[in-house]
Amino acid sequence: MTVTSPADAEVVASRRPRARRGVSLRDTGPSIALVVVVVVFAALSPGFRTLSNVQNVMDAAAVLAVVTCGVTFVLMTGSIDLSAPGIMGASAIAVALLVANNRNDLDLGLLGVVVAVLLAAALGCLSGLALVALKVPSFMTTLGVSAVGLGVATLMFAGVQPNITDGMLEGWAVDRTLGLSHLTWIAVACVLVGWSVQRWTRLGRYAYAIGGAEEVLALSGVRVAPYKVAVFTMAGAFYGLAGVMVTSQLGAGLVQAGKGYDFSAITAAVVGGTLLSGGRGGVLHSTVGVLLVTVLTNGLVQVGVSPYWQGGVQGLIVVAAVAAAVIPQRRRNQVTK
Amino acid sequence: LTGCTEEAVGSAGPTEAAGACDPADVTLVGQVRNESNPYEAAWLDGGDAFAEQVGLTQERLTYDGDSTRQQEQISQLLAGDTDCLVMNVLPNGDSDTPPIVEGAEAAGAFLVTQWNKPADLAVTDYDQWLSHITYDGVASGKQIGDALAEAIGGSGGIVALQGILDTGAAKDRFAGLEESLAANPDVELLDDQTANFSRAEALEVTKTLLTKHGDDVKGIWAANDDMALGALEALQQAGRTDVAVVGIDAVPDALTAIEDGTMTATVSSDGPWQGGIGLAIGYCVATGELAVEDIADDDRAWFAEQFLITSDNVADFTSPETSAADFECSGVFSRSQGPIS
Amino acid sequence: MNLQIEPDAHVPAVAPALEVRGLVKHFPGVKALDGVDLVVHRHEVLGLAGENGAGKSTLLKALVGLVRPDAGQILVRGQEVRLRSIVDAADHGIGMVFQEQSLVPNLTVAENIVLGSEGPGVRRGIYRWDTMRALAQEQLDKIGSPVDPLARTDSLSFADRQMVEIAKVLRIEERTSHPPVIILDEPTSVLEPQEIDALFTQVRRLREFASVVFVSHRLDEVLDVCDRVAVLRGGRSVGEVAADGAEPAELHRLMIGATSSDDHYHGAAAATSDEPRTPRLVVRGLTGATFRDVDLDVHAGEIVGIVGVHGSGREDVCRALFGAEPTTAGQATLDGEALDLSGTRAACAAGIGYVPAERKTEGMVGPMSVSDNMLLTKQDARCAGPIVRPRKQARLVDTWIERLSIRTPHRSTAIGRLSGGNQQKVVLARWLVAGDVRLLLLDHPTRGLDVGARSEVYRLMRELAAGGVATVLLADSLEEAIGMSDRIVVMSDGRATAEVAAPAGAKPTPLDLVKEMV
Amino acid sequence: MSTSVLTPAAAPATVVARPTVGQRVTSFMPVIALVALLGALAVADPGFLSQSSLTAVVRTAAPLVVLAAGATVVVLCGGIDLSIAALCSLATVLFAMWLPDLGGATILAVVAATAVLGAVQGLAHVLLRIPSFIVTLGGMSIFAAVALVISDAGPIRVVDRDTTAWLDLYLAGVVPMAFVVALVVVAAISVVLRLTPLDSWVRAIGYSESAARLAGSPVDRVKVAAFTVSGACAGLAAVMLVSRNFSGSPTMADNLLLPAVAAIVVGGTAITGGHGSVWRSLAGALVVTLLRVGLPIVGVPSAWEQILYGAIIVAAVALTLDRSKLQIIK
Ligand SMILES: Nc1ncnc2c1ncn2[C@@H]1O[C@H](COP(=O)(O)OP(=O)(O)OP(=O)(O)O)[C@@H](O)[C@H]1O
Ligand SMILES: Nc1ncnc2c1ncn2[C@@H]1O[C@H](COP(=O)(O)OP(=O)(O)OP(=O)(O)O)[C@@H](O)[C@H]1O
Ligand SMILES: [Mg+2]
Ligand SMILES: [Mg+2]
Repeated sequence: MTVTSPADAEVVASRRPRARRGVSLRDTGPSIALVVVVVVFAALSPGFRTLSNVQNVMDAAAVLAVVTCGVTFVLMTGSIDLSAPGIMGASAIAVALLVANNRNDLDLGLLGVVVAVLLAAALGCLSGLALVALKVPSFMTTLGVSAVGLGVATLMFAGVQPNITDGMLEGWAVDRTLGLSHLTWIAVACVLVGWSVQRWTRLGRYAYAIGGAEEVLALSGVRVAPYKVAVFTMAGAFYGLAGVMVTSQLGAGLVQAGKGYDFSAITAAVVGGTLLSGGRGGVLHSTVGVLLVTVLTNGLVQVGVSPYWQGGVQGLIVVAAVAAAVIPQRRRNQVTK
Repeated sequence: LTGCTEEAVGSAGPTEAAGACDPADVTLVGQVRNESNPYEAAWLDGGDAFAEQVGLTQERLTYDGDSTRQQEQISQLLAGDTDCLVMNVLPNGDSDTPPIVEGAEAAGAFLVTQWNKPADLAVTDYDQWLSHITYDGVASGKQIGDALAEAIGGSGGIVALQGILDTGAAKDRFAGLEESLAANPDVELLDDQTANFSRAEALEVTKTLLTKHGDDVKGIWAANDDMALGALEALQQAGRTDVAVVGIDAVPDALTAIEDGTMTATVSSDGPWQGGIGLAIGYCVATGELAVEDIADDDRAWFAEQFLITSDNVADFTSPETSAADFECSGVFSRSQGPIS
Repeated sequence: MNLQIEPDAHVPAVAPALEVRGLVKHFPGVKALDGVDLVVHRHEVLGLAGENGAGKSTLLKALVGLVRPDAGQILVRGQEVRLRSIVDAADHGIGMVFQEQSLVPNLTVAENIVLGSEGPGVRRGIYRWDTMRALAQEQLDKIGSPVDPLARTDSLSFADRQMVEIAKVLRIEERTSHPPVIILDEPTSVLEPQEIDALFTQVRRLREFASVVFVSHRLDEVLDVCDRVAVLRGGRSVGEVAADGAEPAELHRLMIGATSSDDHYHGAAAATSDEPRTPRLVVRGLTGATFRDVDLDVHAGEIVGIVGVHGSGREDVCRALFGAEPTTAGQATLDGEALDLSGTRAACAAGIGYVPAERKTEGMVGPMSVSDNMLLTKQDARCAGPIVRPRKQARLVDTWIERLSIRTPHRSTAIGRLSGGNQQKVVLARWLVAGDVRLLLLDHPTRGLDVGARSEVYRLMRELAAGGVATVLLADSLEEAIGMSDRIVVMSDGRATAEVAAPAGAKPTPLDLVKEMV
Repeated sequence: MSTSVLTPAAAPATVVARPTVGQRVTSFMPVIALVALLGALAVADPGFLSQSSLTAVVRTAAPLVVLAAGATVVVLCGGIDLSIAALCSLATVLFAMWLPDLGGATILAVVAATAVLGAVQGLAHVLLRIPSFIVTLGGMSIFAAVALVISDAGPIRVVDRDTTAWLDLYLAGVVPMAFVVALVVVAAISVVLRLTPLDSWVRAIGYSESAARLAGSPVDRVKVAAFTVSGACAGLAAVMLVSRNFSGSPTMADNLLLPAVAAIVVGGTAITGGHGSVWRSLAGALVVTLLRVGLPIVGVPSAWEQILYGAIIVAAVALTLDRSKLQIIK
């Protein structure tokens, strides 16, 4: 027996979804933090406000932005990815050996870049496969793949530094269009591609959904495994490109090309509002995070903070930025992991 | 504490007198940070060359710049058969040397260390620690500082890229730069930052410093060649050709850069020789050709010969070769420039 | 029936839409299905009734390929099929709305509706949002839901999400030329009466072109909407009732295999004395994000129901009293002492218990054992100091497992393995174990419980009330609120707008309350 | 009263649910992985199984065991502590600096100091609601900076070795005292968890924090306690490192972060929280140590060593993780 009431219409009308207040703040928090940090540094340091320094910040952000693009998709699915150092190292050495260089007679040019990125994608794919096939958490598979990547890179390195003599690749770091180096434009393109993937493709939307409620996807008849593998593969490709970019910057292939990029990319993504638990944020959020982190690094040098303290000050500001972004939408029973 | 003893059973102290080893029983171990660095790879290759010379093979160990891992490898190594063990070790930092030395002393392995050693740790206090070899960082820091001052015409602003702050090499070299600055009062140190001996970090730091100080930067002093090469890339990207760059180590790329004229100076440190000489000293003592008591105190901790390399003499250094003669037991200390003060 | 136009004319036209023969399924320690037979005819609404843990959900999951039966046959339109996945089932025209909601919260409604079978909505991996939106709108229109297809799902109310689920399951129509079979596992347990009405309208409409399997613990509801009701008990089919003219009691007898004195809750068991007392809980001017100026008095031994439509804020008031939701103004006292509303720990210490409505995410810790879940709150207080005494705990837990007849293989079984109803009993037991609770806040405590379990919960509530516990009840239905409460507070739009006395023997009618609610 | 509707439960409520053979094996998997690895290394180099070699392994593993054990508690609560290594480095510096003044009390002082720093991170995490990943990442860089500054970026020699000399003794001549201490730490954490409601709280928080909170569990206090334990363990690990290296240095333990987390995961503890134990981390730490020292010592070339390391830790986790407790692997 159910109750029928003449008031049904009103009742229905009264429960229209209300917009949650927190949403807009959560999304704009990092951008506001970015603006604040920029304004503070600009006020403190004349060197910071120069046009050339803006160029410098953009150039410095390029590699991190590309790595973060990749890591963002993985974080969106709720997994984590620590494989950047190994994959970047492998692709950095690979590309240095494939384009014109001092170690061998290969001169594949752009094809060499493509092959290096494919190698990186294959390594990324390996993390994804280990995750879905062996059911090993991504924390471990990516840590393992990072070690494998470094090993592969060391094998290819074979004791002699490969220096590139390829004009195109060297030009990426040197030539400028509209004041920005080509590496920066590559990063901009990556962000746009990443954003489009996230917005317009099944892969991107499913990655987002996997972070939201993976079990529901399975109940809807979606096989999530291929999408997870694809996400790691795509992330690997981004790291590979980042490795190539480092090689272009340094003019040489280094095994350590990706050192430290794992944690800095994750930090950037999280600072930008991408949740580690998945299902929230995205490439644009992460890009704001990248800019925030890069501006901090640059600004602290410009302001003249002692090198001993720089890391600490940066850590403090990152924590403060996240805290400031979190406080407005804090709820009592909110889960923070 | 009942049941406790000082030592694990099995890792007994020096049981056999030095010199009792059959040359074929000697185990040669070379340990450096990693093989993904040309200088250290060349070091290990030098060790291999020496081992081949005496009909042995070298066990190559790398610890990836990780102090704890270095200690772990050493203690594992010393837990095995140590009677005729010869170790040529590059400690990761000053603080890593004492436990390695104590371990070798207790286990009776023959140890030569290079580069890093706390100043107050005396080699002569130990029997198994045969020798410590390093280059005079203050001298090399000053040499390239002077070369830089000369290259920028004796006056102008320079920036310094420091190495890993917690290493003696980084500190000595920077002290050398300060001596050079005192001698060249018109040269101004605009900024010093650390780039951790890393090419990639040097690139970023240099870019930032270039925008911070702009055209005031006339020269870049880097505490090693890797950072100098990173700085060169940054200069190239910034389109600056008027900045002089100096480094230390004489890695092949730096020599090429000096040949090209893009880099001003570096100081040689001979990796292959270092890789061979440490094993050679240990091998000579282990096989009895050299007795620890006979090694002069001055040869227990010494500066090895180094050269300032500029465009004038770079051709002499482009292909470092080790010669068998360097490793003869009678001449293992021939490159000494004197004791570490 | 028209033989000529049947597409699968080679099988007898009378072949039922879906048939199950001798289905068996073992889980570790449990025989969930023990030879179930079931027939679903075309164009009928088949009810499925049974106690908690009778195997309803397991059977239905087997029908959509989520559970692999150990033995038995499933026949779709007379042909045996082997369903390996939910996609398989959908291809055969079988779709299901799950007991626990299953939408991706951070996707749009449109994406959720077409999830897994986007069809023209995605071409070569690229989303075509316009098409997607149109596809979703088409489904939403089928059930007349006003939800915006591009709204984020987690911004919708529970009821709207339920509608979206139904819209989503109707997509299987597009996958098969045959009339689909649509399975609804306890869809009404979280809905308001008017939403249930809307749902039933849909179910009756669905019958025009599909078969529906419908599960609910509200037997009156089952008889209302279904044509026929099949009953499961202990994993076996025990009978069938034609809905026309059947009585809930008859159904119930089949379910439990014994006659019952179905006194339910309308009985006058609760004796309230008339003498004036100071209230145990006094709330004055409580204000939070979703409620304002709420005043509330609850006496010791009294059960106060709060009724209101979705969004009335009653749930948040309860949570605020338990310290799980911030308040901006107002205060509360318990037995004259000011309540510390700053956190759940303080609330527990003050003697307040809370049973949340969202059992799966908030009520229980799925992978932990029945015992751990039951003792989560009061381990320390009950079992002697800071040191846990496992044997004493075990005895205590076993006592409560028996008292509430919780159907679990063992106290160390993970609670996630139990049927929904049994899970709820464990969550309730948590506060009963504590023993020293002075105020109980029950948010839909009987959600998903079968008739027997529900009666038991009611009995417990009364027992506790008789022992002096003050209770605030957000009931599952108006009848429950009326039957259980001594007094009913009506909330709407975050304010307490009316109060209706409901003493035994002088209960208001549901209609009285609805009048107050609007 | 409507007791008549109550039917006796179909199955008696107390059937003993015996763990299946599979489940039993799963709980021993970390040990099985350890033995398998040891076997493989012994095949590669028979000398590796010697008593002195094994003694060296467990002595080496001691600080890692302690670090991992402390961080395991945080991981069980569903968080992560990335600051342990930096905190440990800082603690080595503090130890070296305080030793001349405090003498024998230095160990306690350092452990107390790191416990407080851990607690501060825990408080920042629960009060500011910042993910533990970020709080401890920030903590990591702040501790590193403080260590650099107070040590003037250099190692500090420890001349007075008496305070830590006992850690270099051997129990019964074969078991290094440092490892005994590590075992005691693991046992102590495990026993405290078992005997108190903490175990059930920690796991409840790890599996479902909101359910734990709504059941009135002291979620915030347990989490802060977890970070405190993790900090204290970092301090104790620092004492072990100092006793081994005779110095404190601002970067001494920095490279132990990933091995410590790897030890936790290799032990089979779920990185998402809830499922696992400190004993598993003990086995995990031994596996990781064997890989770190064993591979190069048995003569695997450097590049292949890294490749093998990567492959083996993944394989080890594939073995040890009890997936029946986790529906979704992220
Ligand atoms: N995955 C599983 N593992 C082990 N046992 C299970 C599992 N799923 C269900 N069971 C058991 O099978 C039996 C039937 O459960 P089922 O969920 O089908 O009951 P139900 O009739 O839907 O109950 P409710 O009305 O409470 O939802 C229960 O005893 C339950 O504990
Ligand atoms: N922080 C918030 N900001 C904005 N809206 C909120 C917030 N929290 C809850 N809401 C909205 O307010 C309503 C919550 O009301 P509540 O759940 O308390 O109602 P209820 O009467 O208890 O409903 P039910 O009958 O389902 O129990 C929901 O529509 C929800 O979307
Ligand atoms: Mg069910
Ligand atoms: Mg509600």
